[in-house]
Amino acid sequence: MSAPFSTFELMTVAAAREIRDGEVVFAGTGLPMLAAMLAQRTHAPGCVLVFEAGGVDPRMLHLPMSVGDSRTLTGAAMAAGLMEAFTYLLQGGRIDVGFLGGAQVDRYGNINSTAVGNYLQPSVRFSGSGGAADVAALAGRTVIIARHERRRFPERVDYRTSPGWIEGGDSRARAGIRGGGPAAVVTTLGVIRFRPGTKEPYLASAHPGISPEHVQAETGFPLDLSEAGETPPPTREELEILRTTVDPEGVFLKRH
Amino acid sequence: MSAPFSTFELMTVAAAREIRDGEVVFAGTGLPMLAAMLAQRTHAPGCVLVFEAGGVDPRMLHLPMSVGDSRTLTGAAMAAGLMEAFTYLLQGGRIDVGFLGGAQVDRYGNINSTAVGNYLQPSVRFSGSGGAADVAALAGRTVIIARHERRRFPERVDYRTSPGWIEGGDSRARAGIRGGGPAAVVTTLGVIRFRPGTKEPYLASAHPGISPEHVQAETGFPLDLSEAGETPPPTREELEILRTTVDPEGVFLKRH
Amino acid sequence: MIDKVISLEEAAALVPSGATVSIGGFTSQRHPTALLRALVRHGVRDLVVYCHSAGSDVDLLIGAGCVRRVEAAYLADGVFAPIAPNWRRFVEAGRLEFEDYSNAAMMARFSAGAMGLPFFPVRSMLGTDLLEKEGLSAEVRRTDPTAAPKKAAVVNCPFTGESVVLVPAIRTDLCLLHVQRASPQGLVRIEGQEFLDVQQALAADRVIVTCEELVDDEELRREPERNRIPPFAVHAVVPVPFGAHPHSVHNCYDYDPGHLALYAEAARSDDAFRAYLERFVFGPSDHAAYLEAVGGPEHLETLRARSGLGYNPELRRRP
Amino acid sequence: MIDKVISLEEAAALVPSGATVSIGGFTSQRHPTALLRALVRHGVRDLVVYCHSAGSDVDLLIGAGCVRRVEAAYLADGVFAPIAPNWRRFVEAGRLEFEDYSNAAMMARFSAGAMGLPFFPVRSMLGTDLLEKEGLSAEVRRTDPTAAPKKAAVVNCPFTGESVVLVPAIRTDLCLLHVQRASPQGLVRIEGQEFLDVQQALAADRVIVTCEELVDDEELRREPERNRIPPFAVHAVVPVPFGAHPHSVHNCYDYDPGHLALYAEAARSDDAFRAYLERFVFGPSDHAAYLEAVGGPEHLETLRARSGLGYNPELRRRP
Repeated sequence: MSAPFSTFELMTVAAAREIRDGEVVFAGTGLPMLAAMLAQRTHAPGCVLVFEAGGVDPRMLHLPMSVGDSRTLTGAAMAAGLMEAFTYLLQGGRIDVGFLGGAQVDRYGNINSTAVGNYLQPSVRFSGSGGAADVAALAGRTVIIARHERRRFPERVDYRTSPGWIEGGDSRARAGIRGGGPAAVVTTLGVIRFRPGTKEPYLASAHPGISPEHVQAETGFPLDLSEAGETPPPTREELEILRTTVDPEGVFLKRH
Repeated sequence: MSAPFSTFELMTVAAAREIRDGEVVFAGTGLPMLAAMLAQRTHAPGCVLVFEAGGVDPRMLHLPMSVGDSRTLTGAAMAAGLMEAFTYLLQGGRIDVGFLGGAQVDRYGNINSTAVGNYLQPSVRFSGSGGAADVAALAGRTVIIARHERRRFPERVDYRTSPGWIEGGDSRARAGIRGGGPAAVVTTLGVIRFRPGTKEPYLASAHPGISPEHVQAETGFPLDLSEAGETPPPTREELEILRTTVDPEGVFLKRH
Repeated sequence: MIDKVISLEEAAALVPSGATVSIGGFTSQRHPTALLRALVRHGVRDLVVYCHSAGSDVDLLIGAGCVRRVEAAYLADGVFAPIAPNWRRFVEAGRLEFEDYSNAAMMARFSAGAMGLPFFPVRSMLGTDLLEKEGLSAEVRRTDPTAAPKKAAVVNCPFTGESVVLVPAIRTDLCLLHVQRASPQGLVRIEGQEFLDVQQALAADRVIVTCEELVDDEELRREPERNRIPPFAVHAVVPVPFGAHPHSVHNCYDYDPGHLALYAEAARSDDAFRAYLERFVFGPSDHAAYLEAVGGPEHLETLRARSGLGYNPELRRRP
Repeated sequence: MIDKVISLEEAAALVPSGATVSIGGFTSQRHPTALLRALVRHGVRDLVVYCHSAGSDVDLLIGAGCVRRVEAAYLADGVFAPIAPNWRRFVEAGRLEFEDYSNAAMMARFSAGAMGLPFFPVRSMLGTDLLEKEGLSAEVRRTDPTAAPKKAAVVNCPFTGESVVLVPAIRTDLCLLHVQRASPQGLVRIEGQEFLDVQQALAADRVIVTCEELVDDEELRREPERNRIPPFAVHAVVPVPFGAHPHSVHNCYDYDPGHLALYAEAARSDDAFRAYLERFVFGPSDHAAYLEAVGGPEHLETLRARSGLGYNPELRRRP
């Protein structure tokens, strides 16, 4: 029997489980930082965190609010800067897994974090790429975290900020991209993965209580549901660590 | 009346006088370091020294043996590295004057510090460029220090390691070089400068006791002697500082 | 000894309307906000602002109408403003010229400027609309000398044949930084992450540094390994304690959650933001009065960093 | 906790014949000479060595017959050897493959390798024979996978039209460094100039660090601003006091004028250098025996750096 948990908690745990012990992780602002901190405290104590603002390999005690936060430096091996993070570490091929968020995610895991509608005068303007486009291109593989609604999961993003599998097949390699591409999209409804070769998306799991058909209904492109299992719920230990150690304030995991 | 002095002392003093107060100076191994230390202790107390190995703006107490020496760090503003020195400072256009040595110097102030004879199996192989080619291309202006013998002052160097005025006229700019080019060649016999426009060399001064004709006889290309004066001798103060403060050991100014 | 210390008002007067300016720091950290508020008070207009990951520093300038164009990768203020609010409003309303790059591309552009190169190569942005779509019109590129002739260029490596993206150098008239400590002679000590401050400084013709504390040059020269900006590249030094508020300064103080929330709310409309500016920028006659307006010494003490951590572990980020 | 500490002999065994290797340090400073002597004893052959400004570190490997090719900008040892003597002899005799670049170009090549770029731009070498003349033959470029396909390429900037030189990235199998302090977990602290050690390390698949002193990881993490190589890039750590002798290590000891003079004299001929190797490399069974052979503790004490200066102000560089 597992304890009750929120969707964000489930997502954080699912994302954390994408990290393997010993990997070097490029974590972005938000749930990725929670996932990385959780992974370090559970199955991947040897994973190394890298932040684009310059923090390298910290042993964080308190959740950072963003990747530039002083909290990313506690016990850190290095306090460097953007040049070191982006060139020596990311582009140098030293990042195993990168975490990305985004306002829109499309069929091939391409992400829009720039604008919806006309680019020059959009209906919604977002923060912009930050390092996301770079992580998407250059990390060994990426994990995407997103809110799952039909308008946020279109066939094609309005603006391709961060490259996923581009148009599927070998289109990513043909675009000249060297890094690995999206391994998983952890959403508010389930976990999507991509077929080797074709890079077509399939539903790997729906979250407890969510039907695969509901996930498809909230998705603007066809999703192979044939292998959809149920996302394993958080363990009591994972929830305990998340709530009491990783984000006791509810900075990202609001509890009210 | 001036005190007796050696040729190297005279050369060091002549080179030091090429530095103006407040300038940023890229100093190479050997007499350039003596010249820069002397200039700081005489007419240019505000000149700033930069060494390619990473020492920036030191207040040196003891003469370094080379540009990587710990002695270039005493009281320094920065202990950086080659990347900072070559990109941010030199290529970034922040160096006013660079000092260069060389085994051969030709009519247009091009320098060979690589090899004499066939490049692949030379009769004499030297140390190689080091940072000299970079300083020659990118400093605001350069001062060259060389031993003056006919075989060392050919019409054309065997190997052009460091660009001077290339083939005269506007050939340097046409080669795509942005930095300033040689202002003076301080030799064991005199000081050579270059005409604006044509970049033809002329003898600005012969050292005391040396005739302009002797300088020409030791030079493998025609030298305009029409304006040759006499190199002003070191002052007692300059000699005193050189001998007791800058190089009391005789590291470069051997006295035996 | 050269003394480069000037007042905040003198520093603001060094920034003319129409200047190209880069601003140091990263999202909610170490921006020279006191200097930016002084610029707003001075009525500076038409700035071309270059940054990478900005927060309510650049957002303030946008909202106050000081900015003609922003070239950036990201504008947000942590959980308080996942999208910088004035930025969002101004772009959606077509009131701002802008150009989007990735953070690595902005890093590359500033590095090129700092290194005396006309471009810098990066491997990212291939296969994205960051390459395909341009914010600046052909007209602007032709007529505005501050605009790069092209957004980027894809070339083949002459050695391997691989596709590489070249991005154009940024050179600015001014770079504005806030750091922990500086000497009157312009030697700068950054604690914690460097962000892109060094490259931004060296890509500028003039660097103005505001600092928490003025210290002796000799003290900073005792650890030359920790100084990354040559003092002769720095033109002016302004001591301004709490000069980055409401943002954080590692080892000095944390960001101010209450003020960031208040800012984010105010910047959602022109009217509310005008009131914010009145209250916190035009109203207070100087930085000391600003610090009073945001809560005074007692409040600021609640932000103080704990030694050994660099931030305040007691800080509550959620109300 | 990972422990990366191994012995000097184990470290030498990690370097196979034929490997591509870069060596840290600069002329007479901070080269990993104890490790290089161990390589010579191990009979390593056919190394392809990449450096910028080397001294009697690379010169020793050349003279001992370990090197197939050197790509470098400069080989000398201060006033003791204005031209590295084995380097000079081997090149003049046609016994060594080599390629000349400037120091900025070697900096650029290592930076490209460290940054994951296939090339790096520089503005120097235009108008010089560094661009016009190649050390490597077309045959070598075609058949040797360690050779770059071209020495360099001149391109026009797509933004400004200016001529810029692109130089090919260096990636090596190994990078060998000597530093002041390192932790068993591979965190490295360099004091004084960094030279090009950081870029050389990150351009390599495996980094072996020898250090004067092994220190606690926690101690080095107290000043993260001073660590420039990520510990996960370092594969092995070897504590070797006086591991750079006869070269200097800032804050630890100075270069050894007597030994450098002796070396320079010996390296002028094959016979004399064979005798040098017998006496100082093959003769001593390990590093401790080497230190005895060069004069023992009493002599080494005369090289000790004075605190606050980083070198020994009493050192006489002229006999």
